Amino acid sequence: MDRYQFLVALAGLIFTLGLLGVVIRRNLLVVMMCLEIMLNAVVLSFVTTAVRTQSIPGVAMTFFIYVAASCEVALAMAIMVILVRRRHSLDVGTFQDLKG
Amino acid sequence: MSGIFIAFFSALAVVFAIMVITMRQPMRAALSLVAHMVCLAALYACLGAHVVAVFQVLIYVGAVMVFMVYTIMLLDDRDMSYQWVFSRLALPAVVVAGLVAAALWVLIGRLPVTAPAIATAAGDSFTFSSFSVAFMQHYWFHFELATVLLLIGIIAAWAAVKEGSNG
Amino acid sequence: MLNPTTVLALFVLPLAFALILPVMTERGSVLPRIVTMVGMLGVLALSVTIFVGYDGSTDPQLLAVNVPWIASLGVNFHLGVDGMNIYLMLLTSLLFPVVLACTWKTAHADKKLYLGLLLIMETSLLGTFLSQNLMLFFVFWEAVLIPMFILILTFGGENRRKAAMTFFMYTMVGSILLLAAVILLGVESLHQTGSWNFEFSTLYHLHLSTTVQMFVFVAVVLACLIKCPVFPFHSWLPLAYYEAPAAGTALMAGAMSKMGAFGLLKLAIPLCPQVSVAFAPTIILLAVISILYGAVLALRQQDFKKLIAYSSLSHMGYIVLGIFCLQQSSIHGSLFQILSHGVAVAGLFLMLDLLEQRLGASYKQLNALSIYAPRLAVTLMLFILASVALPLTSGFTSEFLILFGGFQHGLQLFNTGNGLLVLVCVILACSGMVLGAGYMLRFARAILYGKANEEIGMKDMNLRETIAFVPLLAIVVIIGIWPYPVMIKAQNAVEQLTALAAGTQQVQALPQTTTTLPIGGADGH
Amino acid sequence: MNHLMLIPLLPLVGFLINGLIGSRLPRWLVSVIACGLPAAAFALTIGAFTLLRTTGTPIAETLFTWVGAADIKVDVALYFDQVSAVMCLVVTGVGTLIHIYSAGYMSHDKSFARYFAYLNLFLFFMLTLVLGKNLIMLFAGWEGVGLASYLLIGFWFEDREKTNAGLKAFVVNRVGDTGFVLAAFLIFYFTKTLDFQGINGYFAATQPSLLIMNTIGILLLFGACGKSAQIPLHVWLPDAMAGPTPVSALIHAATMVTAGVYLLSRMSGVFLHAPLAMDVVAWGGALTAFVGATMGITQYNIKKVLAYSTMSQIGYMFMACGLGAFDAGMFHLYTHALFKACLFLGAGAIIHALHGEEDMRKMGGLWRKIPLTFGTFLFASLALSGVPPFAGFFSKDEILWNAWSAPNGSPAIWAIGWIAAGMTAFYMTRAIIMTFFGESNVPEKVEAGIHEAPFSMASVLVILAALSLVGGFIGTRFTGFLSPVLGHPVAEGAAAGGMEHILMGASVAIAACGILLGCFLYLGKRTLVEKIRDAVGPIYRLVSNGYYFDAFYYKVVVRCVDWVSESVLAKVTETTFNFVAIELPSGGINMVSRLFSSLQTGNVQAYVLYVLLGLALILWWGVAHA
Repeated sequence: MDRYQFLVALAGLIFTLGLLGVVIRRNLLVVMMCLEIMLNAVVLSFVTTAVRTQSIPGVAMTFFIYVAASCEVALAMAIMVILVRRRHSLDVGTFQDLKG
Repeated sequence: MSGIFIAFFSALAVVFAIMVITMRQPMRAALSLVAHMVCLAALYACLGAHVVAVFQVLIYVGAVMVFMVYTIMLLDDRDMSYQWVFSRLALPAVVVAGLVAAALWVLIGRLPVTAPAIATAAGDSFTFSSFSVAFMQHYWFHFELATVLLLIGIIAAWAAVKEGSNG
Repeated sequence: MLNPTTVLALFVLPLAFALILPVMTERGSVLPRIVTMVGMLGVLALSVTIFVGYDGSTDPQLLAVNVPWIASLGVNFHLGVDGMNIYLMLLTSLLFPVVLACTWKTAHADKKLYLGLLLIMETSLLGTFLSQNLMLFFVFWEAVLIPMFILILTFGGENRRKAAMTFFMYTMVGSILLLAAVILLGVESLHQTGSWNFEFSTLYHLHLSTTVQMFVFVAVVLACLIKCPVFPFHSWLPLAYYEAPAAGTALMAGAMSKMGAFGLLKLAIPLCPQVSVAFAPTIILLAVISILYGAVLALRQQDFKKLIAYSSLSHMGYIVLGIFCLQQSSIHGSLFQILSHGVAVAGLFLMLDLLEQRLGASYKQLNALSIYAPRLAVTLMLFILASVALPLTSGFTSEFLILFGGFQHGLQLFNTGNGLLVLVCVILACSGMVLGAGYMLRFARAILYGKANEEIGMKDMNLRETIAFVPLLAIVVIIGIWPYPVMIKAQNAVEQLTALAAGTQQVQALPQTTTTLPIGGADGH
Repeated sequence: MNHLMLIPLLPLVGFLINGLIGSRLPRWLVSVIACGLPAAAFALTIGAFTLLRTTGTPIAETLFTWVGAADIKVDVALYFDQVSAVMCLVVTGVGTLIHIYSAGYMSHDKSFARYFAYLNLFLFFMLTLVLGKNLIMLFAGWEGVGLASYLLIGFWFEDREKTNAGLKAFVVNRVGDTGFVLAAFLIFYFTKTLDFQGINGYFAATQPSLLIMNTIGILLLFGACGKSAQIPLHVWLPDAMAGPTPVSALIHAATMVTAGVYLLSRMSGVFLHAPLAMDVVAWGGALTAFVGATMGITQYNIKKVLAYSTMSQIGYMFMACGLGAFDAGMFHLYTHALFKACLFLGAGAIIHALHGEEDMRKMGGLWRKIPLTFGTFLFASLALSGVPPFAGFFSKDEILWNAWSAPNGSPAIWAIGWIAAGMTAFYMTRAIIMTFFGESNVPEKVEAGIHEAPFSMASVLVILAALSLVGGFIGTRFTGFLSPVLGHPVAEGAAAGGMEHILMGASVAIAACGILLGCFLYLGKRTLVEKIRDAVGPIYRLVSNGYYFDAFYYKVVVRCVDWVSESVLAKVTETTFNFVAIELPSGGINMVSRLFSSLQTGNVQAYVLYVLLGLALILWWGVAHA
């Protein structure tokens, strides 16, 4: 169980924690944050393997991940603003339109 | 030496992640998220990937989290989601997440430990100077594209919010 | 006139007319009905010529159309007239024009969908009865369901949706097992003859192990007992017969329920003789239960359609009893009963429809019909007598032969010491005739006799209806008085069947050449 | 000699003409056709009869094969031997007379043609029954006759009462026919033929086993009881009086009810080797005779009295057959047909005169108003009571003598027959006195309308009365004529001769005292009758309700089957089958589909959880296997 294996396992743990957060929390904002946690976990595993194999593109990729993540957050916040403006509540439970 | 740092910072990261989930107020969750990200940056540093650590702190914590904090300030009203922090599915979700984490831990644990192709000693290739030279040589075009992506992202966010207002 | 082209024409004619129909204008013109009637009468003419021309010993090649359809799988479009399906061919081709003639004035009759459905049903029914290839038989066995389903769904009574769905699903479940059996037989023919072959003649020659025979037998018997409702599988009967439009009920009771009996004759006994001989007592028990069950239920039915539906359940019990007594006389009896019951029950249902056309829903409370419409009353009485199995009607000939064969079979079994079941069953079936008289005459008392209140102005049967019923009554009387000439036609087919069941000697069907036969061309066989 | 086929065919032609176009023909033409064709048939029968007497060989004629397969061969064939000659003569002769009578009787009925069509149909089926060469022809006639009696009993179908009576008659006959059919199948299993000659020949040579012979005998008896209204299946006969009176005369007196006796004598080959069956037939007949007589005494409806008397007389015929004296049975059948038809037609004339009144208590003192009817009625009732010069005496005495002297006869059975003869005399005298003598309690407006029967009816009455007077004298030649077919060892012997005369005297004595008792009670002291009736109380109620047979059948058999059909089958099994076959699967599928749709709650987080669950399962599967 060297450091790299440990770190990838850690990334897995953090990823599940983020996923758990998404499922459990009722507040939309916190759900977004947990989403960011999941993203970081992915970046962590990315970086560990990139460092282990000394690959430049690997690390370069993390840069692009950050770019994508920031766009994602920007849009997410915009959408959140619209949602809140329409339903006046941040509770995830109110958005049930997909009822089968 | 760095093993202790890694263990310490990863434990810290896990704690902060759990705090993000359990904090009632979104602001506290946001701050624990920031702390979580700083720990990750520290981990990257321990690994020698200084560039990534800087990116992490600079872009993620600086830009994204700050933006998140603004949104929290704007939208934070004490509604239903404030009293009932966790949804009804909390218990089963925790159990399932525990299962998944354990499964991952076991599976990753079983991965065959292969000696790294090249000695870890040469880990300095990711310092600023060497990495940025290599990065710009190969990925200058992608760098420019990234900026275009950011631009589109901003316009989209602005349009979305604008369109919503007169909706 | 006996050549393959007539058989092919017999099959293709209704289909062709069904395809002409959509082209015609529907706005209330009589043309579509006339065209359909012409088509049906054409089919009737063809089948009568074949029926008259056919005597027991005509060479089966003469009346066979064999065109490879899916050659690699041995599925040939092989239609052929033989002793077994000659009665059914006549029955089907006779029922359709009669049904159309009786429902000529009803609201449905000028709808092209209604007429098209009838024609397609006629084609698929003829296809089922005439097919000499197992896969073709199965295709038509299923194809018949669709037009009947649509007919009930669009033209039925108030909860026709439930009735159509139950009818369709119930029969579908049965035929899924049948499909499994068909495929198993195909595989079996592959092992034993080296190539996929669904021709009946080759399948009859296969030496099937008892387990295969067992599976095929159970599948076929289940599908057939559902189709011609026999006791445990009859829940769809009252629902479907009550909700279907008059034409639908008459055809379902008259022709479609006979497919079940035909399936038993064509598939169950020849393909798995040993197992069918072993299982015969249990099926006979089921048949007799359904005879008594249907009869007793019919005793206290207030609604006429339900009464006749349960009586048809009872009569189908006689047919299955006759088939599984595996005696020459009883199988002849079942073939006669198929023809006589088909005619009688179709007549009765069409009669009820005539009353419904005249009186609307209040026909349920009608009595003293003899005063309002004496001719209608006499014809109804004749059909009632046919189903009560009175001598000089076809009912008596068939039921006498069935019970006769059954009794001899029962006594033989009793003497050779294997069981009293069949004998007791046949004696109970004889008592079924008493119950039959009971409920049919109660039906007659309810509808024909009683006090006449004046204000029902009801027209008697007009010319069209009388002409429509004459052929039905003719069959009832002819088979009642002089069945022998009709009996010779099915003689050698019945002999082959009983010989097979007795397992004395393998059936020597003409070695069916699997080479393709040029269709048409009388000389080319 | 192929005109044998014409005998049954002529009435059939009559039926077809009257049935199809009868309503459009004028009344006289309808009655001419209806009476002419049976008369022609009667003429043909006489021709065949004379031919038979001269040549002595039965005439057989095969028309066509009805059904032919490997294991059964039945052909439509007619056979005219001594027994069927007698029956044919009775059927066509009495039948024609009754047709002529009913032309007058039914003259003002609105469906005149339909009546005659049914009557001719009846004759056709009766003649097929009588002339049939094999059991199937006999059975065809048998059921056809049942159908004709159903149609004729329920002729006035407006009245639900009458249609019920018709329905009851047909169903009870059908019950008997089941026994008959089973007997036919059992016979075929051994003799491999359904032909009478073949059957009698086979059983004369070899008898399978006593048990088989007795079961065949009993089954045939059961069938005969159904048709001839003997004890277990006699309930339909009194109700059958709902039909027009000539119908009762033809069907329920002269011809149809005697079909059972014809069957027994036809099947004498079987019965002679079935001792138990013979005893059952004999004692059954004696029992019916006795019970019928008792019931006759308690009836007030004149036709019901005659119906019960028919039942008891046929009991006598069965007794004769049971004792092996088939020819005596046939002889009594022949004489009974004559005087019973005359009695019924007389009753018809009375009812016709009183415009439909059938209850004897509303009659009385008619002998002055309708003397001819009274005369013929008196003649026929004397014949029935067995008063010497009349036909009844000879045939009944023959039977009583056989009851005493036959191998399985015994003084006990003779005593029952003897007492029943006495009771017959008593109830006939009672009937005559209540209708013709005493003070007339006929309502005034009806009283005025009483008129003698028209010529057509009166002439038939006179002929029949004359025949019932003369008919007895051909006794010995009659049994001689039948001997080739039904011959049996007559216990000749001097002592027997003397004994025969003593018994003859005894039967005359009992008849006389029956008549005297009747006159004494009903002419003199009507009040005494009331007193006796009250004293006898419960027994009287038992007998007048027909020993509760009818109530028993209706309550136990019919109601129980209806209850089973209505509540058990319709409600319980049908619903369970519907439930199991239709509701259960469809309900099950609906429930499962509802279960899956409940997963789509719209809560996005739930969906993510399901994803997570799936992931966990896969991972753990990986852990387990990798």
